Amino acid sequence: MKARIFVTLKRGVLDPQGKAIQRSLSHLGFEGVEEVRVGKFMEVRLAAMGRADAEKLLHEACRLLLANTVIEDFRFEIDG
Amino acid sequence: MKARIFVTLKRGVLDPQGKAIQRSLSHLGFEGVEEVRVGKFMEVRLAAMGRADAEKLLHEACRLLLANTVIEDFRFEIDG
Amino acid sequence: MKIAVLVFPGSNCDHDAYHALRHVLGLDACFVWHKEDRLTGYDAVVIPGGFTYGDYLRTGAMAKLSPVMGAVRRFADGGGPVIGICNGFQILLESGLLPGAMIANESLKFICDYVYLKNESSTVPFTHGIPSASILKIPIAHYQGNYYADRETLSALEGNGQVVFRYCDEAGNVSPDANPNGSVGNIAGICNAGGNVLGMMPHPERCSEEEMGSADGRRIFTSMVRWLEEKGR
Amino acid sequence: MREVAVTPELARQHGLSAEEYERIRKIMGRDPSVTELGIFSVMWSEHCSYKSSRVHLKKFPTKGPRVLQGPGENAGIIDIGDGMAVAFKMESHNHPSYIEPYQGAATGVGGILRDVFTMGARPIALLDSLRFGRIDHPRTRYLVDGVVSGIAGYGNCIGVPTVGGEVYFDESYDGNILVNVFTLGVVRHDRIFRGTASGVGNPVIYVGSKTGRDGIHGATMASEEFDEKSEEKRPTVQVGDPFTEKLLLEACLELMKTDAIVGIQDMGAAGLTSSSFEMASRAGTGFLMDLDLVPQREEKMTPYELMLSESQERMLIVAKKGREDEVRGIFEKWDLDFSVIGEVTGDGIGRVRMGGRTVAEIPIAAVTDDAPVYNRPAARPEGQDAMLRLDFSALPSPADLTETWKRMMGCPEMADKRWVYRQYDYMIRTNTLVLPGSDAAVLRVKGTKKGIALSVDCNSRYCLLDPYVGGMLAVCESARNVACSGAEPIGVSDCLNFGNPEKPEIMWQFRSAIEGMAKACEAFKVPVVSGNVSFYNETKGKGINPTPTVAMVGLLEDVSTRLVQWFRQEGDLILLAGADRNAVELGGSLYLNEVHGKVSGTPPEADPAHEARLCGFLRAAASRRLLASAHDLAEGGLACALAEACVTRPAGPIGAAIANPFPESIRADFAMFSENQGRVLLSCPPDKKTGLLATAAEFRITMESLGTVGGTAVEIEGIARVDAQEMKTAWAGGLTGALGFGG
Ligand SMILES: Nc1ncnc2c1ncn2[C@@H]1O[C@H](COP(=O)(O)OP(=O)(O)O)[C@@H](O)[C@H]1O
Ligand SMILES: [Mg+2]
Repeated sequence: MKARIFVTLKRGVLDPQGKAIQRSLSHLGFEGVEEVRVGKFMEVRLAAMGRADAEKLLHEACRLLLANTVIEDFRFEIDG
Repeated sequence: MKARIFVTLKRGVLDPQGKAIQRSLSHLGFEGVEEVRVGKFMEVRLAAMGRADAEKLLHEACRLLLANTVIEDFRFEIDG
Repeated sequence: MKIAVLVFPGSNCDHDAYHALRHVLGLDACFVWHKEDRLTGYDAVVIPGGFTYGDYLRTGAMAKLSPVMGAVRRFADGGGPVIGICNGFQILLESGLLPGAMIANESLKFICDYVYLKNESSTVPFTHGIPSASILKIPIAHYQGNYYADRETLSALEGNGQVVFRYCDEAGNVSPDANPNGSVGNIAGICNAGGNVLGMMPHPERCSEEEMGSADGRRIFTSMVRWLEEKGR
Repeated sequence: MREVAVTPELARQHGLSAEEYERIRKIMGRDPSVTELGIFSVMWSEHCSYKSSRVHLKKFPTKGPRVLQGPGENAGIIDIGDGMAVAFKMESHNHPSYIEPYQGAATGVGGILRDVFTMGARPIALLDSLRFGRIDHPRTRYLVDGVVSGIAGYGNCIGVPTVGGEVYFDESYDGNILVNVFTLGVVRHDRIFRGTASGVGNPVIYVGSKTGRDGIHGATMASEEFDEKSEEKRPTVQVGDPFTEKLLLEACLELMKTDAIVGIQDMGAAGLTSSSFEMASRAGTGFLMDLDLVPQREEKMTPYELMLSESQERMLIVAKKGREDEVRGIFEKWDLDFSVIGEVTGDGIGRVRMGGRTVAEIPIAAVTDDAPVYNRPAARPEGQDAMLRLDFSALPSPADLTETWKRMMGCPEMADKRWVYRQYDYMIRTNTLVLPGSDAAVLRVKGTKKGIALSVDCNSRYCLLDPYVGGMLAVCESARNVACSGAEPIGVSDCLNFGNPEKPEIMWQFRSAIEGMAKACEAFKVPVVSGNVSFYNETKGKGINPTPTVAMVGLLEDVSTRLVQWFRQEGDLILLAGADRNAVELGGSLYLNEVHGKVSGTPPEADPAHEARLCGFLRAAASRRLLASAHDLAEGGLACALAEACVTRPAGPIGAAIANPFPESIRADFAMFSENQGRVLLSCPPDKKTGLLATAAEFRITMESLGTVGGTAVEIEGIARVDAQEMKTAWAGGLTGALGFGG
């Protein structure tokens, strides 16, 4: 069973990485890129379990460890 | 115009962070998590342009900067 | 002898390299801003450590795009000696001047400490005259020094004797216990096929004076100087 | 823009008392606008106004022949001769670090670095003094990991070495950790800059990062008590950007090589507000600023938000009129935002405009000089005497002293802190000659023969039991630590971490601690030139141990005379300086706490006059090259100092055997761990002994020869003996073991 977790900075929170990336892209001549926000993307392999259990597990895992909810939001997708 | 870029470690390249996360999750008692692979997720705001141009731009940006193709793969989605 | 010390936004070992080269070894070291696109008149190039562009995205990733890196490539193609230290090594990897890539230390911690290196090739400019299998005491300070390369690349490196330094213990044993960051094959430094481009994670510029606790780093710079002198003749 | 109506209730929510709000209305002669209310609230917050602490801070000695800049600027400056000076300051980032340990600690480092380079000094060293809750508290491990990597993440990236600090664990910090960070920089006398906005008509310039809605109310947050809600608050915590700060550092130092600027100040707590008002206040001028010209990261920001934002990595500059383009050029080279946002005026009023309207118009003096000053009631807590009572004879003697000894060395407070400092780049800039692991770090000052020694110390158990004595001892220990490296103590910065000053008991602790520190500083003739006060370190009404951390700066005229704490050489003689101080002093000791689970008793006697002579002796002995090592006796007393001198040796542990300097009559465990102050464990080559004793006599320091370095065991004859390697293992694994971190 597979799942994908997305952890992103809350809006309004400064993203130094994104800022630096956007800068160097425009130095490179990619003017078209107006903003970049960098987040984490996690691919997770889960043992076979009910969908509801998987959701509960991922939600808890994000809350407790994978996301820093003071400055980050998270969401996830579960396959099938 | 919005796009999302996913940068992931190639299969076979070891992922210390993913391993550590998996370990601490099981310490925390999350039994069902068998593997975690950590990648990057970038939300990009683009100036209005044709879809083909956007694809070309993002592909170039990934190849030149956003991904290190020695160890990483990339893919992206463009809205609308 | 004129040595270029490159300065990128976020370089922070540039002054240390400059100090070691100019004030300790008495060489004509000069800072070169990353927007320069020519390196004419220099005998060697040092890419110092630091956190270019904050190490954001990937270490060395944005620095490789600076104009000066084109000049470094041409300088290297012409056989000129180039040494990348720590972040400088990472920049050389990102720019493809050296093969492979860096990932985070196994411990996922920044590590600042003295380590021991075994010198495996005494032919390249930077180890010229340092007997092979010599043991050097040199500090490391990095978060991403865990060298990775795929199997083919590795066997090529090993085959051509491009592995210049390996982490070892005080007695010279290259063992897992002596590996601070998980680097494949305890690799601490490699060179290109031509031997004139060296990348190493440890910091020779930090131990070029006895009072720093080791002066072994100076041996690497003096080798380079000797190599240049002999080549000059 | 619709303006929120300003009510007494809104003022209260801004942390302003009813009286303070009335005072504002009187000053203004009208109701303040919401922006003006915001400005007053941050400027009058404890954090910016020092309203509860000022009357007591005055008691510190702040003058001296070496003082080039005392308190009141962004950092203090001390002359080290040859036209060189050091600028330094310590700051707390306690509350943010508890909410978000990584970013909280990281931005703490960023802030204190700006305080130092804004004076024109190139930062060359950081120290971090850390206090966490019980080591087995569920949150401690997470906080330790986050705080340490946050300090590493910022300090390493910007390239300033973290060369020393402390780590303590105590349940009084369970809900209020302390993260105090110190920075020292070097500056030439003729390159010192200050935060003043003089010269009517001069441009006011904004440089650095753009402004977002970061940490609005951070300054007031740092002045509020905690409750559970704090953890859900909208991100008042900012994200640090060490890369931008590195660019800002280089740009500012490049700018300061020109003579284009008049004054400069970082935008720290209360951001644009405090920098603009404080700079005008120092110069006795006013200013006019147009917020539409402020570089902004987010949309639709209000004047209130722009004035109060605490976005990091920003500076405010007053340049000479006509030199704007020179300044612009430098900041553009470094890819930083630059904007002329206003000008200096002569009427002593701060005017802020936006969208063509005046959004704030306040007399500068009103928010600065006329800020409220409180002499809050202070009263000795009833419980105080009870805490001091302790019946030694009732303490059970440990069955096995060698086990107890190892246990003491392996307890988190005593154990090796390498896991922490190994994550810090403590070598960068190649000045660190004595690395972390000795009593004080020693850095060379390139281009001179001089060295700087640094140590930060505070024993908060002593301060809890007797804040006056504890305050004295914090100064004495830090002075002893730098003196043990061969240096002369020349200046102090401090961070005064206390509970809620509105409580008389807390105010008593605060006042007593300051008076103790001041007394000791006078004995050493060291001025306090900078510092920081952090109040309201309370959770659910429970305050932390009073914790006045002291950062001591020491000077070596010749850095080649520096000393380390560990034994160097088989056959060297071991001596104890201050050996006459041999009555049992176990009150507040580590031994009581660790082995007997007690924090009670009278703390050790403090004798600043003796300590000052001791420091003079150490410096003389070092400069005459009579010593091989010097280690001060602190937590864990003689036994732990001896063991440390054996096991901290980088070349590997070495043995030593000494006699027990205490009278026969004293219980063995007491003799080992009694924490009598003013003692230092020395080692010297045999042929130096006569000279050493003569030097000690000059300074009226009692010395006793205790034994010799060598062998494979650490031994106090007739009491206990432990294999040196075994002792090292206990000490080296103590912290990581207790925290459950891999080696
Ligand atoms: N948080 C820290 N950061 C850097 N170095 C530290 C830290 N904590 C402790 N150290 C270093 O570990 C050594 C031992 O610390 P400590 O026991 O507090 O020394 P002392 O008791 O002599 O003040 C010192 O060199 C100190 O600088
Ligand atoms: Mg201490």
